[in-house]
Amino acid sequence: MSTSKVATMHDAVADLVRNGDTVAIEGFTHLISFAAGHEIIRQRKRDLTLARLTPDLIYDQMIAGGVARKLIFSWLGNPGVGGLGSIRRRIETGEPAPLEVEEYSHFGMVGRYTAGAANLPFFPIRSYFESDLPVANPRIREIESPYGDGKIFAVPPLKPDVTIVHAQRADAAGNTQVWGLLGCQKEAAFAAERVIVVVEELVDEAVIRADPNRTIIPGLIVDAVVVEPFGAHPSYVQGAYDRDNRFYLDWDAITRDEAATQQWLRDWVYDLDGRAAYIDRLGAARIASLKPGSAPSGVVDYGDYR
Amino acid sequence: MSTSKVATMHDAVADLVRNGDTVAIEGFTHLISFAAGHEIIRQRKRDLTLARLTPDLIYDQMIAGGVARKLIFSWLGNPGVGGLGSIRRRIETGEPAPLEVEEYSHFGMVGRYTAGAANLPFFPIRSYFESDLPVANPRIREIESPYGDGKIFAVPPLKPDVTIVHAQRADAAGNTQVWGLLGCQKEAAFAAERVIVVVEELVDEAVIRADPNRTIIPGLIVDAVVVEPFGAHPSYVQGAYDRDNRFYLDWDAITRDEAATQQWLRDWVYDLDGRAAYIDRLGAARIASLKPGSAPSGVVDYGDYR
Amino acid sequence: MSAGAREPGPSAASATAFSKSEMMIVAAARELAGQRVCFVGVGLPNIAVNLAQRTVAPGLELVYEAGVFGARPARLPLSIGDPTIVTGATAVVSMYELFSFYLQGGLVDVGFLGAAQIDRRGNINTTVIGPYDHPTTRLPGSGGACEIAINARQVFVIMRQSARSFVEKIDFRTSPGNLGGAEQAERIRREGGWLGRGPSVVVTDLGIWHFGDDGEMRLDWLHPGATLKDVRSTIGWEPRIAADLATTPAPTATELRLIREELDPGGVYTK
Amino acid sequence: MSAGAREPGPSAASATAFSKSEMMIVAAARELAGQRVCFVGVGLPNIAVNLAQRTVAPGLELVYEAGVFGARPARLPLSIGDPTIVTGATAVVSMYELFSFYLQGGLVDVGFLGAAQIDRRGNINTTVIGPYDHPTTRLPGSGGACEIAINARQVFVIMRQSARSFVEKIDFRTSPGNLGGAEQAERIRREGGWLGRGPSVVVTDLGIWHFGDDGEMRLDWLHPGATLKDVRSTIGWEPRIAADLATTPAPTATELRLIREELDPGGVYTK
Repeated sequence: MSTSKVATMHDAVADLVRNGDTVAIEGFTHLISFAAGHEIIRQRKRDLTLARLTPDLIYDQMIAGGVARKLIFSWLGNPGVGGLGSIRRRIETGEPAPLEVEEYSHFGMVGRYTAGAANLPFFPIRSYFESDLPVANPRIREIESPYGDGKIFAVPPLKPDVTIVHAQRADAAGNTQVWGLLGCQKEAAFAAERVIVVVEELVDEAVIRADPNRTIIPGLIVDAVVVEPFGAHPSYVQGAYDRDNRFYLDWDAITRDEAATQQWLRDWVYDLDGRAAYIDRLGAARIASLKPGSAPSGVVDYGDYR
Repeated sequence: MSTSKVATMHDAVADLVRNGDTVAIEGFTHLISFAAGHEIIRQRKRDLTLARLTPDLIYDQMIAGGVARKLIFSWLGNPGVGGLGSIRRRIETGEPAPLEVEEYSHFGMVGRYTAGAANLPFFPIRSYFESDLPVANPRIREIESPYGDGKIFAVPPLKPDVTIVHAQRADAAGNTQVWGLLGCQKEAAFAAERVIVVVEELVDEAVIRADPNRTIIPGLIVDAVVVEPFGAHPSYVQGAYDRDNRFYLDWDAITRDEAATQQWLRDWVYDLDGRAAYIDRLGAARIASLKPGSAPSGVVDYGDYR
Repeated sequence: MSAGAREPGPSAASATAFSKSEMMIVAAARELAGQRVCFVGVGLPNIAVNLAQRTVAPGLELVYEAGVFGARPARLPLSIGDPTIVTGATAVVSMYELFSFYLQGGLVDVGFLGAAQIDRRGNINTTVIGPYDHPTTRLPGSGGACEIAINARQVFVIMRQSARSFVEKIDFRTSPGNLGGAEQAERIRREGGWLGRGPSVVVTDLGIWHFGDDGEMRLDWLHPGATLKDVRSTIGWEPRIAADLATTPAPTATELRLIREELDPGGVYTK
Repeated sequence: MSAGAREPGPSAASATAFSKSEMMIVAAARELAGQRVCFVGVGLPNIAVNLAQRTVAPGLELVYEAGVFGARPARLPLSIGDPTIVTGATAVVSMYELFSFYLQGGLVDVGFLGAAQIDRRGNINTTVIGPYDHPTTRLPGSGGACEIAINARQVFVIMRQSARSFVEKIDFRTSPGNLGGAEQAERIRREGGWLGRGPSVVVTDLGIWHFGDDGEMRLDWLHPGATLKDVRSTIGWEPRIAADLATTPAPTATELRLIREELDPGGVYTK
């Protein structure tokens, strides 16, 4: 009844990410698909428009790898640590090439994905009043309430060509479940033309069907399921591993220096053939150090009705 | 740290539902708080505006009980069975008193609660084109996209004075969890000035905190928690009991006849002092017949991070 | 079963007696062959879709407006919010999400509607008989029908035929069909950014109607036992009849067994 | 600690040495006494709010824009999306829901912001230094700050003072404060239906500023060890100083222990 969509990361990226695409790798601090970002660098995709609320280290690496011509975002930084050098250099100096930017607030970006997912021509939000953001970005527009009670603001739909999300688990048909922070992965996935789901664990359909309220993305809109344990490192997966904060701190020195950044890409992306080699290189001790204690959810009963 | 909000149904309704209020008892086929509706009838509240997507048996009973002057809704019927006589008589004949109606589609009602919850002056939906609904209800308005790509429709915010929802469980602070159909209880609760949560089971805060993704309403917006097992009968509670379909079928004959309806209200509402007496009258055998088999959700691990 | 792919006459199994409602449900279920995602309404659509999932469309994904995607009901759901559609489903979501992302987002291939009144172009009334402010009969209203008619890729209608239901002019247009004709409807759909292409089939207790290029319904199949006289006496306009009108293959033994034993053992919908 | 409810001078415990950052965090935490729901930003706000929850505001509910309400972090969260804010929280929701229902819906009492530049009326820049199209320094941007400034009931700012950050004119207004003055700001808030009343306090490494009736900030408290000369040399306008300027009570031993042993043992924020 459901065909398997399980693919390797190489094949999923090769088949579904095309030069010139608008690509959204979403996940707000949680479940960031570094594995997919690295594969996009490795396959030397070009002229991408990268969309994401928080460009984070993964987009700094991708932009250093030369895959992008444009960035759509709402907060640019290494959270809790500092800046993203490769992106800042492109914006501040235009070197090695200019980077076009299209900028919103967090809620504006969430609204954009929501409008894209819901086939709405705009999404209204009560933000941007007296801010210079609508001046810097004329796609943020005023809209008059049809009830005569004043103006608010609108953002336009964002419909990525490809959305990529990392999740705790999915079945082979792409039915995907997440717990912990949900970010705006659901909206970004429904808004997209194509969807790649990368998971820690492939599970039987029965596991998904036993708890349907946890499903955030239905297989209906998923094109490929990639099984890539630890694929979100150095970000984290609730219940599976912690954020590798040492990496975020280390990145601060690397990203300030173009040569060091390129060397890092060679060592950790170009010279490796995939995620397994990356994990191997990271080492078992480091992986083990990120394992949390256990905090089980408890069980609820859906009831068997026949 | 959190004060208990646990109250009896009598006190919650006496304190929080006032004559003239707009009241929303939400729950789409699932988790309908018949217990709260009956208490509102018993306390002879008057001049209420009743809002609900599907008025259902409970609003038929409340309107027969004379509590309402107006109905805001999107689908009027006894689902899968037939009509709602008390409401239809009020609309068709104006007897015993006219009933004002304000009518939307389901998505329009959901959009109204959403705008109310999100402090938006309107909610945009791609519906109502070429329908007579905006003619019948001028509060459904056209709105022009600020991106020059045409018109869609808007519905105005709905902010009930009181929203009442039934749920599987809550803690004493009102943190409320639901599984199975979610309807639009979350939106209706966030949109309201006051919120009453009626639960099958009062649980320790630790049960809620063990699975925070299941929380649909935070205690922050809850004014009273009423513990009322089987309080949703004859509707159902996922995992706890089934819909009592015999009651829905029986209601079809009762609601066609004003005298039979008033007799039913005497027997099952006015002459009883609360829900416990109703359940007692229903009988243990009938209650037992509604118990489903078991279908456990499985457990997920949130991880203990320190 | 499209008009272009007609089967030979009734099989041997059709010798079994069946009711008009059973024929209607079977015919509606067969129309779902090849469809992927179906938005299920209460009542007759519910049983037709559940029959299709057990026969011609085993891969059919059922969407219930109550917030369920990929339902696998273990029994015939008593309502569109029956707990049996939740247990074992692929996803359970809020109604906001169901209507926003699944329906309005364009993921529903077929929306299945009932109607109290329909006109020759598939415009539907489920709101009132008589004037809106002083109705002679107050009907249930839109529910999700108005948005299904606009946003589902195509719309199937299932309803019994009668002079009161198949009318020249509906009293209230709850859900748009082909409006005043296909040309006008297509222009308005394009300008309004609708994802739906409107009604494609109406299945009744007498036959199966498809919509022609001009947006008017045409009788392509007549159910066994029904006559053109029955059709004309239960319709408020001069109906268009296909030149190659054929007889709907009768329900098979399997279809009847599924309805009678699994889906509606009480005969609530199929009497 | 409001300007109208001043405590006596430093307690005995304040003899302990402390850094300017520690004083700033402690002062910010104390301002949260009596508040119920706080929207927590990354960095300094994060540690200040976590300190407040352990001292003056044990009932404080923490809202993280990542989608958490009622967090009970077991350790200082490394980022606003740290898994420790999820485990044991009251509710975890999508960002759509967090921004729509909690923030825009008016449930947040205090939004806590940082800033790269601020002007005398609390207008904030976190976007660029220099022109937007060719910035000399590209800053992180709004994140949720723009909507927090408009929708949180009041806004607290925490930032270090310097001639580059406390400026006569900010290069880009990311998040509105009291605009050109309180009168204009109040009119615009009313007309726009804002639920927020704007900035109420700015806590720096030198002192505590509150906003006067005309919407301009006024130094009410000077931290121990800081001088008015320090204040004037780190600000781009002639600052307004309270006639009854007082000295901020120094951090208590308990506050310092919580910061050093529990919240920031590595000294990342408090060096």
